[in-house]
Amino acid sequence: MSNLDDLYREIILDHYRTPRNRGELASPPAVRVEGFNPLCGDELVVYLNVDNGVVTDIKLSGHGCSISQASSSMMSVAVKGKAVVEVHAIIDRFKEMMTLKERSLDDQGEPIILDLRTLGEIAALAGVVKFPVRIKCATLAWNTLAQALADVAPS
Amino acid sequence: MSNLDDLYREIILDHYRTPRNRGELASPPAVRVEGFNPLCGDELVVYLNVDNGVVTDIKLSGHGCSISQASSSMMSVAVKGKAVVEVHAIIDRFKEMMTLKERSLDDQGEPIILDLRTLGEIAALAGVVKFPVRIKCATLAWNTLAQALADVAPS
Amino acid sequence: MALGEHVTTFSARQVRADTPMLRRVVNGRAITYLDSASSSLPPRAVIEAISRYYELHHANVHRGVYTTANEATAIFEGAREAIAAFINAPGGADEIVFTHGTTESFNLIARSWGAANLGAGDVVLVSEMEHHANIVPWFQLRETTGIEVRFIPVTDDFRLDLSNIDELMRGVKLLSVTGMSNVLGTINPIAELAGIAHRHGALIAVDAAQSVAHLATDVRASNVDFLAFSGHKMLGPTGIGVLWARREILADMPPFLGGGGMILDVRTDGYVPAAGPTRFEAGTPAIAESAGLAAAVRYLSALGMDHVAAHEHDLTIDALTRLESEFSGRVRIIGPADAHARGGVLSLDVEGVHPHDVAQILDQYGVCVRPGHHCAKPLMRRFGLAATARASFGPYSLTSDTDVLIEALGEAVSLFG
Amino acid sequence: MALGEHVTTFSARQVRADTPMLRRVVNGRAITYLDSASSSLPPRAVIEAISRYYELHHANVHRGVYTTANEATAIFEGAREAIAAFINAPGGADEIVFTHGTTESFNLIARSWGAANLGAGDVVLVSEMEHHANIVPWFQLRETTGIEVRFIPVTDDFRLDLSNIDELMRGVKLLSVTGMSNVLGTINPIAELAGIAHRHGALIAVDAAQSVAHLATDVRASNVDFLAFSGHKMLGPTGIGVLWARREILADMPPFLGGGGMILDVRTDGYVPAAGPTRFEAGTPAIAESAGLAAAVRYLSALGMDHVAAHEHDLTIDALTRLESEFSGRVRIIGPADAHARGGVLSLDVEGVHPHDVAQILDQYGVCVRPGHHCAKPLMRRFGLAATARASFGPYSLTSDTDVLIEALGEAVSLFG
Ligand SMILES: Cc1ncc(COP(=O)(O)O)c(C=O)c1O
Ligand SMILES: Cc1ncc(COP(=O)(O)O)c(C=O)c1O
Repeated sequence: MSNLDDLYREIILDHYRTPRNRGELASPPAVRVEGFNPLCGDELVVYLNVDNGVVTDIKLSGHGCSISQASSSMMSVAVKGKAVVEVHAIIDRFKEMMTLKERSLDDQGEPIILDLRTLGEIAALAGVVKFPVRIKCATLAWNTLAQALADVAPS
Repeated sequence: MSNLDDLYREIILDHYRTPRNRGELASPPAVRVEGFNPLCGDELVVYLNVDNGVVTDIKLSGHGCSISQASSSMMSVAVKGKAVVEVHAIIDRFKEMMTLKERSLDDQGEPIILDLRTLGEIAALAGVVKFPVRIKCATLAWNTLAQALADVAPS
Repeated sequence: MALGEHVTTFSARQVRADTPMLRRVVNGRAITYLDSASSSLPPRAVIEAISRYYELHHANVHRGVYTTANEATAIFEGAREAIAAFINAPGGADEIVFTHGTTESFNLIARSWGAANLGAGDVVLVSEMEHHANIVPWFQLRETTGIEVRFIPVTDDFRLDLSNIDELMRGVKLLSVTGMSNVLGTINPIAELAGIAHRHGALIAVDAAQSVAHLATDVRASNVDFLAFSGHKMLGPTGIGVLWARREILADMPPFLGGGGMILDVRTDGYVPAAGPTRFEAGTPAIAESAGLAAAVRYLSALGMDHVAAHEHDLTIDALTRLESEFSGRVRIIGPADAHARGGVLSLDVEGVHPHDVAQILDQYGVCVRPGHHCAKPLMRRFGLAATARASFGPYSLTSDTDVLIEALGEAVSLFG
Repeated sequence: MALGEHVTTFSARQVRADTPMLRRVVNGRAITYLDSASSSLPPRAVIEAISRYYELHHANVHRGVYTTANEATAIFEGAREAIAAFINAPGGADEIVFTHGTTESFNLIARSWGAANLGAGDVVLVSEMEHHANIVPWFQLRETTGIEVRFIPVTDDFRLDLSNIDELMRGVKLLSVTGMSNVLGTINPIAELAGIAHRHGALIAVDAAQSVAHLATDVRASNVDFLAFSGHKMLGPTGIGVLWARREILADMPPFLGGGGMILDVRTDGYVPAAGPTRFEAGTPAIAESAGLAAAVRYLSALGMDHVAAHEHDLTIDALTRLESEFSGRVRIIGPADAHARGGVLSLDVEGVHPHDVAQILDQYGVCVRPGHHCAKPLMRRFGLAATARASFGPYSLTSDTDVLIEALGEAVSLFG
């Protein structure tokens, strides 16, 4: 079942079993955004505090499969304490990873090399692209986060 | 095209080209009933005068294909001047002829012999049963007549 | 009944051999199809009836005079007769309205019969175990008419809670319930419910989407008023379904959708609707699908619905027992634990493993189960679940399918250990 | 364009060879199929796409995780993309709503967009040459909202009478017209009408049931707002159709039918509809049919719609000329006499012979033509006709079909002499 090993990396199962940053933040001042995956019923609530262009705190509640739970947990770790501009960059890189799907060559026929190191442990989610239906599970957290950032009142 | 000859007997074409009893009757006293074949758009109006249990006059208007027109024309000839009880008997015999369809043996396996002579020239419509979609054309006039008889106020 | 009793007249192995999809190999394993509650796998006879229709008889129905148009019409109207016989419709083919599925059938009941007969304060009584197809149309009708939509609760052991039914029936004009739950497998006492409804002067509609493919259906014996089902869940094609209703009820129902076929006359200032089932069948109907559905009904009739039911009952007892003994509580069944009055639908809750992950892992073994809320969110909420992984049987299922299911579930349990 | 020009890239003989129904023998004669305006004959590729789907990929779509459910979903969503490309939808697949046919598509426009956007006194402008599918839904909407349904007249030479169009457009919120008449063959100036509608602040819906199979369709170029068509008229299967609408319009439309698939959430006290085309697709959709329709679209694209149009144009010119010269006026064509802006639909009025009889006699020669009002009663009334006998071409038609038509018409004329 080598395929399954690509999907269910140990680090993913660890985040699923022991999710980080679970809980709620008082809202306001925190921004609160709900994400929803109608296909599998996954629900995620992101609470976000941004001060002076920095994500000072993030909490998550809701429920979902291992991929959506692990992805949101890893996301929270990756963005907490980061500047909003940096968070946007991480979101972009994550989404890029998720759209590679079966493509391994770029338009010029060169192999696509994504520098997964810049994503840290989030790179463990790269295996999800082999399971197209699960991509929505992995991206739910990130789309919800992007929505939350958009909802932060311009300072 | 022997099949067609079964359908389009000369007497049928004659009634189609020269329909009998076309026109209208003042209503009241005449009963006026509309018949309609939604499949082909045929429309028939039957005007019926019944006095003392006798069909004293009948007129027809409307439009339709050769079969429905010929059938109504032949019907008007067959029933005009007849007692209502007799008319019911003719209707029954006509309907019996139209339901024979592909059946040629009765339940006991005996050949069904319908005495077409009692139907007079109407018997020419027997060939219609080989063309099941046209049966509705042939019966339209008779169903409308039955409706008109039902509408005649009981004397 | 033991498996052996049916072996002479019914052979699940033969059904399997008749079903092309079951030759599929998935992820290196022979397919183990356990998703018949979602959609069943048609036998070759159904697929060929459709092809043969398109190759030899295709034409638009009605109003045709030429030979192939008559053939197509005969096929289409013949399907109505086959279906009427299959459910023992008292009024025959005139009571069979072709829709595009159970969902459209319920929308038809709501918007035609419902809009004409229900007003503010009238109650439609459904149950907590209904599929959305038998909930949302009533909510939509509520928006325009102000009806009340009331729910029969479900007991902790996954049955309709009828303890308070006379109270619940107050003001009810229509009782609309499923014959068999697509999540729990629960088989509801339809004849009894029909008696209750009629005693309270209400009509009863039955969602037979699940039951019609797994139990013998007899609308005359159960004395119901409306019955809705889908072709694709009874070995038939997608794109077609049925609404059966008593002739007297259909006769008084106003049209549903508007267009060709459902009219007697159209003028620039109005229209006159047609009589009979065609009043509800606007536009060119699902003709090829009717040929396929008739073939499915003939196929099921040849198997014998009682044999199908008994076979699936045996599979269910076997699976319930083995799932319990293999996983000693780590795999919980969301549905009646005893096999009494339940069908072959097994909603699994695997401790510590999300249904989505269960289904993903099972797929690696070629096992097809469906994760999700199964379009029954009120029921999921009732039991505090977001989703289950549902395995369900069909006439082609064998105990060897349960073997593979158990093998694959073992992997899921150990991976998430 | 002359036939010769297309011969290198388009071969009607090849299409004929690809079409199983055209091997039929009827009443001892090879079939002469001249009823494509009613329903077209699918090529083998379409029939096989359906069989292949049922044999290899069948599963319910959406919410599936297992391999074959993903395959079925990919086929279904892939069909949306193929269709979006075929009509050049600016917003791509998200603008393609699967319905069960043109009729359902118009009901959807009326009951979703119409009910939400139209009120008493608002006008829907249709034309006298519309099919009932684009009339009755508006009459039904009138019953509930009090809108006005107004008709663009048809001229004596069978065209839309646009001489007074600015007057007719007063109060119009939606102009809803056919791209090509299924009785007259008239091709309407859709891009021009779109300009008129938009200039008056109205939207435009196009009934493309006929046009989509016989002319290239480009919703971006014609700048329309809604487009409706049926699979079975474009070499595809029965039981499926399409509603295309601009993304912004679809986004604001409330749901149509209720049930599974079209919701985000259902509670016992209400529901939240889904976004995107699925909001309008309640219940299990026509999955196998989507595979067939995608195959039809690919097949037509490979032929090239411009070649199809040119071929049928040539056939129409030839038939118009020969019918005129053979019967010197005894066979009248109800439709434009010149081939300019008209398609291959020939409604025949044979002097002294009722259309029903024409069709019956032609059937003896294996010729399939349809008698009747063709679901366009207001148009029939306009021209004082109860019915016509309609012959219509498809991409597989040949001038030899016209030969047999003329031979059989000769018999009809002489029999009724
Ligand atoms: C112009 C036109 N509109 C609408 C329709 C209705 O299509 P369907 O019956 O497939 O819904 C037809 C076909 O009969 C048609 O020719
Ligand atoms: C109990 C029940 N009702 C209704 C439906 C809806 O059927 P369809 O999607 O074929 O309209 C289903 C199937 O999903 C079902 O299981």
